[in-house]
Amino acid sequence: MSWTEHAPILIIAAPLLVSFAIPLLEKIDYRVRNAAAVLSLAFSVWMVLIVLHKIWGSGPVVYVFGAKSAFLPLPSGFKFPVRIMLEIDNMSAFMALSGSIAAMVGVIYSWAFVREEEGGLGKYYSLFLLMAVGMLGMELTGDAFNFFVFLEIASIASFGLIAYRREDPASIEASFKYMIVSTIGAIFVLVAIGFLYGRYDALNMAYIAKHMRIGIVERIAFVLLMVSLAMKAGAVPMHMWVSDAYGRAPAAVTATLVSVSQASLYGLFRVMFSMFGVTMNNHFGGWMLIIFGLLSMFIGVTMAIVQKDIKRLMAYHAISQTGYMLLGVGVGLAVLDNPVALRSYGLAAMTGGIFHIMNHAMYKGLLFLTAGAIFYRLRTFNLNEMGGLARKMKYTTIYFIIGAAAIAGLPPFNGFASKLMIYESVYKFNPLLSVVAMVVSILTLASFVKVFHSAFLGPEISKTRDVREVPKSMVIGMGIMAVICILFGLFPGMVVKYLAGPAAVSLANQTGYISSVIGGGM
Amino acid sequence: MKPMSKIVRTVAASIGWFVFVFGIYVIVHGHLTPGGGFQGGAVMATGVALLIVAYGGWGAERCVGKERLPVFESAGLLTFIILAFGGACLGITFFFNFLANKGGLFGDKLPLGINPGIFNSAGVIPLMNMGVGMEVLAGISLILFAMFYGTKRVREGRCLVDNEEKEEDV
Amino acid sequence: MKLGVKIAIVLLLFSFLLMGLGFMHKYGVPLKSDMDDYFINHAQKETATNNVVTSIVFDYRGFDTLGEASVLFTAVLGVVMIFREAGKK
Amino acid sequence: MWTYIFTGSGFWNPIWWLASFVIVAIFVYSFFGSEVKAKYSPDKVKPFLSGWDEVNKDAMQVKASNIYWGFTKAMSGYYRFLDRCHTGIINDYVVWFMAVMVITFIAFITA
Amino acid sequence: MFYDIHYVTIVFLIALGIYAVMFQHNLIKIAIGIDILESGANLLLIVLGYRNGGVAPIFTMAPQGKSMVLPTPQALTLTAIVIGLATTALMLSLIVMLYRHYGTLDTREIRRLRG
Repeated sequence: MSWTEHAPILIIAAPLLVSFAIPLLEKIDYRVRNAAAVLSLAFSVWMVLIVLHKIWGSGPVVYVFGAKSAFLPLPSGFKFPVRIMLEIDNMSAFMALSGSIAAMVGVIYSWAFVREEEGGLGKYYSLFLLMAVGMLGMELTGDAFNFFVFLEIASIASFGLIAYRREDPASIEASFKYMIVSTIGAIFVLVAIGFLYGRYDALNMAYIAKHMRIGIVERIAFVLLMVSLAMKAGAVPMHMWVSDAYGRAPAAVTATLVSVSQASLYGLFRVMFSMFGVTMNNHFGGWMLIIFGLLSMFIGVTMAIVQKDIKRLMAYHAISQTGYMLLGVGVGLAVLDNPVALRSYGLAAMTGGIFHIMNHAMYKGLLFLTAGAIFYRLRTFNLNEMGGLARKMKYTTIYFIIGAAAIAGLPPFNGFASKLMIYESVYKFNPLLSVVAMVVSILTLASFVKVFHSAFLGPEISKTRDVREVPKSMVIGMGIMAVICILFGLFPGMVVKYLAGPAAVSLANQTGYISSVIGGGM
Repeated sequence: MKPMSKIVRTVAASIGWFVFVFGIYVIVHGHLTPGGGFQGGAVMATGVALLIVAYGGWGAERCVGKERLPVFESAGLLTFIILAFGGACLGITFFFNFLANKGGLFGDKLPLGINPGIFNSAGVIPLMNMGVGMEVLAGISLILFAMFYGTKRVREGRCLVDNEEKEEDV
Repeated sequence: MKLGVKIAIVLLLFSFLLMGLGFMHKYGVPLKSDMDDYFINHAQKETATNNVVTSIVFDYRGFDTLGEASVLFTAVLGVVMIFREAGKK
Repeated sequence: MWTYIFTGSGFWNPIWWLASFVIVAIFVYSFFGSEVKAKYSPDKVKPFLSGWDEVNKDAMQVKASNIYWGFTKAMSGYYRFLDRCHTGIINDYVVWFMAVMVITFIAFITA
Repeated sequence: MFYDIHYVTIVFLIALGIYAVMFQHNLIKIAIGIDILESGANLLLIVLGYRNGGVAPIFTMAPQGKSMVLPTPQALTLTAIVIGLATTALMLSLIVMLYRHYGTLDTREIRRLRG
């Protein structure tokens, strides 16, 4: 076999290797360091595409570490997996694609955004790559404890990065608050994994899913996993850290942090669909997700309207958009045991929710990057001190309009396609949920009109008199995301057919996930 | 922190070597006895902590060589990950133990069951232990130095560019 | 009122976790031990290691250990970055 | 096929949308776009302030906190409740987390 | 349903950690609470892997005829301990910086970010 056999591990190992080598590369030249960081993440994107191509051809890819062959998950003559393995189906590859693109754009943007005189840049890039590694590892692994380890890598790297601007007391405070809440969540994940280990003597998710028999221990492990991962994904009412952390991290970090939270969201879906699935009470799980989703949508957007800090406002919108994903996928989970309903609207709802994940990573990343561009020139987040930037920063204005139109769900952009899928399929499940989703979308548009008005329109005020366009790398970074927003908006059929649709099908197909590791015989 | 009295410094200097040697022992016998890279590295890092307490930051820095620590740490980690890549480069899998049971370096076969242990066994595991031991020693020492100097730097106000606290009304 | 709610939360959490562990296997008698028996029986042959824990840490679950080493590296970077000297690269 | 998506109870095709948008725009422009253009003169762009002095540019911009003032005023009860929840104390963050966990436990064990 | 003192201890440690994080307003005490919580989780893993009369799973000079305890939880605990160490180190550095900025360790005064 060719070297592409090792593509699954190279997705994770290439950025990891570069991040370990950065303290040495930094001694050569800063350009070498930055280029290595960008190239390693670009390599990851390429490898994800190779793996995706392989999955389209021959189903889920399994990569076993340290075995004689990478594709034999079980030791010969035994019926249980003993080694760690990566298990990549359409859903994992979809998440990894969106995450690695976001991380690559973040590094490109950082080239000019984080300035040399701020210091500690080598550490910044190392941590950035480690955060991306943690995110990719969470999305690709098929082992429960390995998931915990990568969760911790992603979290600890983001604690460091949020506190990067330590002259600002609030950024340290945000980092500390995120750290406390996130560490407790991670410990509960570990406790739940311990419970499952005690019952089944296994750590492989597919093996646990196959042998799952519902008892009290499993129920408690399920609740621990569900609530902890929902907290990490930023569901209301456990969302307070999101607005702090997103609002205070450097913009390039925030754009990637959105994807890191989505990796937790992926973990939540993986646990609920592939590990517990229909053996657990899926109506309960589905309705929990729907309730989390409704609360997140509504409270997130109403909190966003009254903010005057531009990044904090966008952070509340991130919470609100997470609600759409939870709503769409939750409806799919609630009808998982009903094949007729699943086929008629459940899969469409899940596809919409999953499509929204990637759209959100792109447009919310773009919006955070534009907020960072404004901060780069004005050194403030306060909307009251801005005005008339549209004449000075043309590219940033155009990108902001694209991002705002996408997040508000205006027609030709990508946000509209996924939101429409969610509205129309959720309407068949319960019309009231759909109405709430539409109202939230209108409020989203309203609050972005406010941002656009106060930051970009209006007369040129004294503070913005000598503002120029941001440097080239920042424009390129924002441009990549804007182009993806437009392309996904114009060709949603392609995305649904090749990325989001298969991801929803593979998420709903629990036996397929299990049989790719254990083999067909149940 | 100022250096402590001469008695403490002498005792620390004489005990420090034992701590380091014991740490090395724990690391290199990781595949035979309880222990391994993490534990041995932590033991050696306690030696660094002892030196910091006895000699103060500057003295301990001169003993350990603080400038070399980041390089040491990266080297340990790179050893680890390149050994892991070794299996993939040979066309098998990432983390494949490509030295075990092959003869040569750490390649002796073990008798099954209870045995007194053969040092030259276990393939890449002892090498990985050493890499991880280097990383843990350097990493924990760096944390100790960073916290030791950092608290001092923070107290003296050398850590932050902008010292005035802007009180925003929220 | 608020204090009462907080105390109730802690007590309920305590009781739920205790209930969960009450249905766990009896201490010292694992319900199943397939995977661990495999490790104990095969570690010496497959990895030529006397210490089964080390063979798990560095061979069977080596990827976890890589992640763990990265976590320590991450923490070191974080601490050094937070305490970096101002105006110095 | 590239652009068509099925949305559960309908479909969406951005190219059709764009095409109809362009057609409507052309229509609108051809009917209403041919009005006589006003001639530019410096007097016309001067603000007429009934004899008052022109205010400072900084003060002319409507501040972000004042937009949607009516909305926030109408919803003030709701926002007071939200403000009480978002205390910003780390202990309360953990209390919310644990409270949700306990409620979910109760709901799930009894369900 | 049967309760061992080991299980009760684990849950007690976890609840104690949660208590510390929920009720204490001192940052250092919160850090201690999280460490207690981590100890509880580690103890859980170790306790789940014990086998009656078992010895450590190391073949070098092992006593004859004894069963061995399960080795996986020990490996997992090793990983979890290092992760706990990393978290604690970063948390303490953040506390130092917070004290520098706010001049206090009371959580009720460290609330610039709210609303």
